[in-house]
Amino acid sequence: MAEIEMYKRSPIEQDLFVRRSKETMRGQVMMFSLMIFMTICSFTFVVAFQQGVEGFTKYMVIPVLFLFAAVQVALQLYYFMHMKDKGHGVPQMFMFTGAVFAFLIPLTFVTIVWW
Amino acid sequence: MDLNKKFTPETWPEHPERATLEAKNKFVGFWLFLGGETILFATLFATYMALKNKGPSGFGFSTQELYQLPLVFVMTLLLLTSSLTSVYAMHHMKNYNFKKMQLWLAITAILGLCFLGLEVYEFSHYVKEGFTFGNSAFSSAFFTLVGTHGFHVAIGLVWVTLLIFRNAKRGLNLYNATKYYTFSLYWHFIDVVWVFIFTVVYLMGVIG
Amino acid sequence: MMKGLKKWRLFSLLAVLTVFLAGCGQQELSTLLPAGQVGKDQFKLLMLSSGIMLFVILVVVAIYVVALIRFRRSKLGDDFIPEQVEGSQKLELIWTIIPIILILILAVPTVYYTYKLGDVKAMEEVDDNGDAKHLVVDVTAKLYWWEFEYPDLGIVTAQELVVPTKEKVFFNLKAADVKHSFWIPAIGGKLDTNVENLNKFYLTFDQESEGLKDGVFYGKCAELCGPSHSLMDFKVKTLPRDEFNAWAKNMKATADKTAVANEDGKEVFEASCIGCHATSGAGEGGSQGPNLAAFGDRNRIAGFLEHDEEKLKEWIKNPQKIKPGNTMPSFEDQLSDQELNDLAEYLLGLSVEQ
Amino acid sequence: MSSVAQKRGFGAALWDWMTTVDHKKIGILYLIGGGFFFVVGGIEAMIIRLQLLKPNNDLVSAGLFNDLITMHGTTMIFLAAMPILFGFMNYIMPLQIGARDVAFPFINSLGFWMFFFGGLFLNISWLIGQVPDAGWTSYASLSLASTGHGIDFYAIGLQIAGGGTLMAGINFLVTIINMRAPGMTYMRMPLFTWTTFVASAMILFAFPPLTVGLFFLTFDRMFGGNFFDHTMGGNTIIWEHIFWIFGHPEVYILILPAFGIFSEIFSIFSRKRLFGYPAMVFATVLIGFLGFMVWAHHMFTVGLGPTANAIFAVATMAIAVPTGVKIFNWLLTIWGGSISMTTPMLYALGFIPSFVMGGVTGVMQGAAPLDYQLHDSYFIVAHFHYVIVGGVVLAILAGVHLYWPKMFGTMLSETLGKITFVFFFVGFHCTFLIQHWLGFWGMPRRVWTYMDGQGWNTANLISSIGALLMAIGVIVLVINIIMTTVKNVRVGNDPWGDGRTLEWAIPSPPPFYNFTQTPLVRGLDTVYIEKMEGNTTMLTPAEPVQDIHMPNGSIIPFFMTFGLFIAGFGAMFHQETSWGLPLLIFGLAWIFVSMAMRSVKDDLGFYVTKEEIQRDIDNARKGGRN
Ligand code: HEA
Ligand code: HEA
Ligand code: HEC
Ligand code: CUA
Ligand SMILES: [Cu+2]
Repeated sequence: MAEIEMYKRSPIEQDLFVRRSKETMRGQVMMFSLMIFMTICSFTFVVAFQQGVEGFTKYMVIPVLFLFAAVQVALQLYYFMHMKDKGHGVPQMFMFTGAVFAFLIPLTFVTIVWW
Repeated sequence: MDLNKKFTPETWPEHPERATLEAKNKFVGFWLFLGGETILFATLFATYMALKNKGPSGFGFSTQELYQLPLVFVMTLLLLTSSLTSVYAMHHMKNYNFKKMQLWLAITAILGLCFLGLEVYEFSHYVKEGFTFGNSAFSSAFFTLVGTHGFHVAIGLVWVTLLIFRNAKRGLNLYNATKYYTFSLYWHFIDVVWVFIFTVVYLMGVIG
Repeated sequence: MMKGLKKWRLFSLLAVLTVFLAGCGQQELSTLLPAGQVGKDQFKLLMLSSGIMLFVILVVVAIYVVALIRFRRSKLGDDFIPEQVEGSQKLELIWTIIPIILILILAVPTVYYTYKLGDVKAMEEVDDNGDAKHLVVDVTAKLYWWEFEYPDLGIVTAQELVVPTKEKVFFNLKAADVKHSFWIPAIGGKLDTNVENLNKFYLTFDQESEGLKDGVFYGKCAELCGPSHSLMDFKVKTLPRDEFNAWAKNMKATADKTAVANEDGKEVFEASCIGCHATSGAGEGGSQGPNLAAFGDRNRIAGFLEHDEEKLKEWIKNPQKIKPGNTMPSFEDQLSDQELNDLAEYLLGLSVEQ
Repeated sequence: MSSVAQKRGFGAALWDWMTTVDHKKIGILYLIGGGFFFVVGGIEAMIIRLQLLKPNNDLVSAGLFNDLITMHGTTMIFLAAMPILFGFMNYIMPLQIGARDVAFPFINSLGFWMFFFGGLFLNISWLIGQVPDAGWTSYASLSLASTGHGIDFYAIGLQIAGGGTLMAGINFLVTIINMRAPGMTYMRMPLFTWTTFVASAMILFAFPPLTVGLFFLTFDRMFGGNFFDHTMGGNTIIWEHIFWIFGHPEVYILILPAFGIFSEIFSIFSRKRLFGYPAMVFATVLIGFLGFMVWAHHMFTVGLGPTANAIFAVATMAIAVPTGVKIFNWLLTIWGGSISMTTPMLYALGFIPSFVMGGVTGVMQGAAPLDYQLHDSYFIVAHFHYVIVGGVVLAILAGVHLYWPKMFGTMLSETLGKITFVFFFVGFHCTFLIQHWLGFWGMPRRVWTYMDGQGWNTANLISSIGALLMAIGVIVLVINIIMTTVKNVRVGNDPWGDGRTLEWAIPSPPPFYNFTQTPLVRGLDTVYIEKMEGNTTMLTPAEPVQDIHMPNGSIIPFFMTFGLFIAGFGAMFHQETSWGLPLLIFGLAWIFVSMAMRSVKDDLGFYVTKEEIQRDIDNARKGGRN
């Protein structure tokens, strides 16, 4: 294997690099807050449903739960795991395919294992 | 590849986790592995959903009575937070700040350990109530699904501990940067699975 | 050339046809000689799909043979370098579209028959008196025998299914131990008997079994269920409706039948066998061994043995040797020869037909 | 290399093979292991056919017969066909893309040993006399009811072998994604590489469900689980779904590499570029994807209801379209070519009608209402042997003849090769064609014996005779291999004279680092392009001669797998013996220690120096190597 070449960033480049990475980090924290928020919402909705609060029916809560879960997963994958970044074409393709099958399998199990 | 090559924050590559061919291989390979894990958990989830609340005649447990949301909520917060701390660790890894990275990883591990402790507590609580692995199809499916997740957490803990100690003296290099990075991917993936567990198993379980 | 090809085609078609006709198998168990609406529907599908498939094979083989004749290196010379063709969109479109059309031709009847054969709504229909309109049979598959219960008639048989001809007969299928599968090849396709749910379907029997080689249609277990899976045969007797009604009445009457072929045999039977085997055809299913009320009328013992005294005695002596893994214990050491003889006579005398 | 090994003696050579991480050696190991199990499975098949030779036969007992069919199916699919294909993938694919090794040499070796020990584990059941007997599908109600440890061997053995397969799959994927030589774009990859890629992707998604299913089975049988016990709320249909979610993709995992081998052969021996290459690639990917959408066609008679049956029926039939595209593209490849009737080409030509016949019967089974008649009858047996033997096994035999000179530097006898072909091909049709009619005539599959008087006697006799012919064919092949090895006539880089892809541009067998210089790929069939331009080395290098980095060998994969093997026995006997549980724990600890050893000891590989390589190049120029 050829050795990788060392490239020394100039002070300005380094500065930019650090600033960018800080910004990215700030974005991550934002996403984290969003995730926490959604988690709290999910739990609250379910508790509300339990308490019989008006409006919180099964048909309202369940889709919302799944929506939040899906968004959270997307955030984890795209932000925390950097799937949105360049050089992630292969991971994206395989995770997508995986997700399609992962959706199908439970779907068939709940529809055709129960007659 | 030379382990002893010394870097400075200025010479540290922008994507240390995939700077060499070996690293790229590990990086892609690990993602593929996660793709396979997705299907593994999907099958476990599917089975759980099909067997939920199924037991022998006169079976006395149901998801509604069994699960305790406060505990699950705390566990969720712990794991989610540990996800953020590992993001911090990777942030410092990319900035070639070894000490801070190790620190954040240690925090991640501690949070993970707390999570695992609560899970062990939860399981032992169920067992005490008589809800054991062998008492119904439901319990088998539940313990297998949630237990497999817990097992993954445990593996992650061992992995990160080994990484922290093994490299404590050596510092960051292009050989172990990938290892740290794949660990963080793994850890996030565990979190992804947990998001579905608390939604599908616990919250949906409570709704019924 | 063209003429030769045509002749060859005609010849091969004829050859295939003769193979088909000579190869239809035996009336009592061949899917190629269907004796019921379900089987006939499936046979139609078989003919349609075979036609399509034969066409596909012929096209492929035709191209293939011509290519082989024309483009051999021995003919073209060793130095010949063919043109490096990349492909042809037109051709590729053709062989995408034609198969799609063929598939569609097959898919439409497939879907139609899937729904048609899966339609069991009529099962629950009742007439004005609240009686079921159609005959329903509950089939329970066990290691390695079949129990047939007629819930509306209050009778039970085993090993031999008796049904009226020319009407829909509905089936409830389940397994008592491990999974089996219920298949009467000449009448129509199979359905599994699962352990955890009831499967429902219907069959029609268009032909009376009277004239067949053994006087019955053959039924098979089509799911591996243990060592004696291959011996888990059953027989189907089809009768015109009025004869069926008479049979059902006689079955019901076995409950208080007094005529016995051998009194001693009856005693032995009541001492050793009654725990598992009933001799009355009235009642419900669920017993440990096959109902023997109509045993004398069967043409097989345990589904596959010759129906004679010798085999019967052999069976009672050591059923495990004959049908490994079945649940009937051996009586070799318990019963004397005399007792066996009595028993056999008694059993062979159990009949509803005389 | 080989001369060095000889000098070092047997022990050292053995050690060399046990620790090797060279993809070529591992490929050969796969071929040997798979070949061994093919003979085992073949002998089981012969006994099956002998038992069914005549009605009421009692050559084997009913229980033993079930053991035989189960082990025949399991062995052939998991331990023979797949590993042999892996052998080719391992050996050929990196050469085709111009790589020095696979992405994870260590894991490659681990994968092989897991397959091997898993297979060993499964077959040890014969020694203990408690053999899996619930069919290769092991449907849950029967597999839970089965007594003894037979099914335990199945569950644990397949778990170990399956783990190895999954690793191999990921390894091939990463190799193809990351290690292609410069210029080797995706749309320039040889078709065998493409099919390896898609088959590996299918492995990645199909094997985790199998893993889960086998764990459920293990739990239910050995650790008090209740997944499939309906009295405890379990559901046996779940097993059927999980098995076929894995099982159907599995059959395409088998056939796709076979398609790849044939694509190479058609192109080489017609001296023609593959017709419609992009369509071939697209069809391969589409088959891979659709392969996951049709599993319930194995369950039409389970009672899923008309809607599910209809959907899966139509989805199943759809697969005929991309497969047809492939068939016609092959036909058009030979059309207008210059067909040379070598042994590999004979197999390829035999494959086309055989596979089409098997494929179209598959579509017939896909018509759900018709499948109600055909399911679990001999028609099914006929179908899948037509696609498997007529597709996969013919491809394997073709591949053996095609790549033998590349792997061992000596050519198998063409005459004996053709004799093998004739026996095998005639025997194959003789065995399985007639079974279609047996199915129509009402003969269920998996029957130990059959009564006289059902009209099945002659057909079964014919079928058994055919099996005998196949066996003769295989024996001739074995003789061929022995004779060839003894004679050992060396051949050059491109023994067939018409090689088109990179593997034919390097010595036979290739040096352990494969390419002296990483080649530059200038198009599809790059070696053919070079040849046409009169380049005698058949390669354009992409880099100067320089040091080559190679991985170190390691015994740890062998050790780790051995730990698994031990743990397997522990798990199996933990209920009735006192030593079971300790053994299980010991085995797991063993694995853990091996793993820790691996992760603590950095494996940085070694360098082959520029000078050594230059020496090899010079030697080759002088004709020393050829
Ligand atoms: C290599 C393995 C392999 C391959 C490639 C296939 C290919 C196919 N198989 Fe097969 N199959 C098995 C191995 C394989 N199968 C095995 C092992 C079993 C039994 C398992 C068990 O129960 O033990 C089985 C069982 C099986 C069943 C279940 C039967 C039952 O148990 O009831 C079905 C049902 O739909 C089926 C369908 C198909 C179809 C539609 C294809 C298609 O992919 C075929 C496509 C190919 C063609 C159609 C030919 C070429 C196409 C053309 C020339 C174009 C024009 C064609 C038309 C318009 C039709 N297979
Ligand atoms: C890759 C898969 C594969 C392959 C290659 C084969 C190959 C063969 N199979 Fe197959 N078979 C299956 C997969 C396969 N099979 C599966 C999955 C099942 C279903 C199991 C189940 O129901 O659960 C099955 C079931 C099955 C049955 C049905 C059993 C039943 O339902 O009761 C039969 C019966 O004829 C059969 C026959 C054969 C024959 C004759 C061959 C022949 O092609 C074999 C040819 C090979 C040889 C003949 C080897 C010859 C070698 C020697 C004789 C030794 C010589 C050695 C030296 C000189 C050293 N097989
Ligand atoms: C433990 C239960 C049990 C006992 C006791 C038992 N049997 Fe059976 N018997 C069975 C079962 C189960 C079968 C079905 C076996 C099969 O076909 O696989 C059977 C089958 C038969 C058959 C064949 C039935 C048919 O439909 O063809 C006859 C005849 C028979 N038993 C006679 C007897 C006699 C006589 C005795 C007493 C001496 C007896 N059995 C005692 C369980 C029992
Ligand atoms: Cu019952 Cu096979
Ligand atoms: Cu399939």
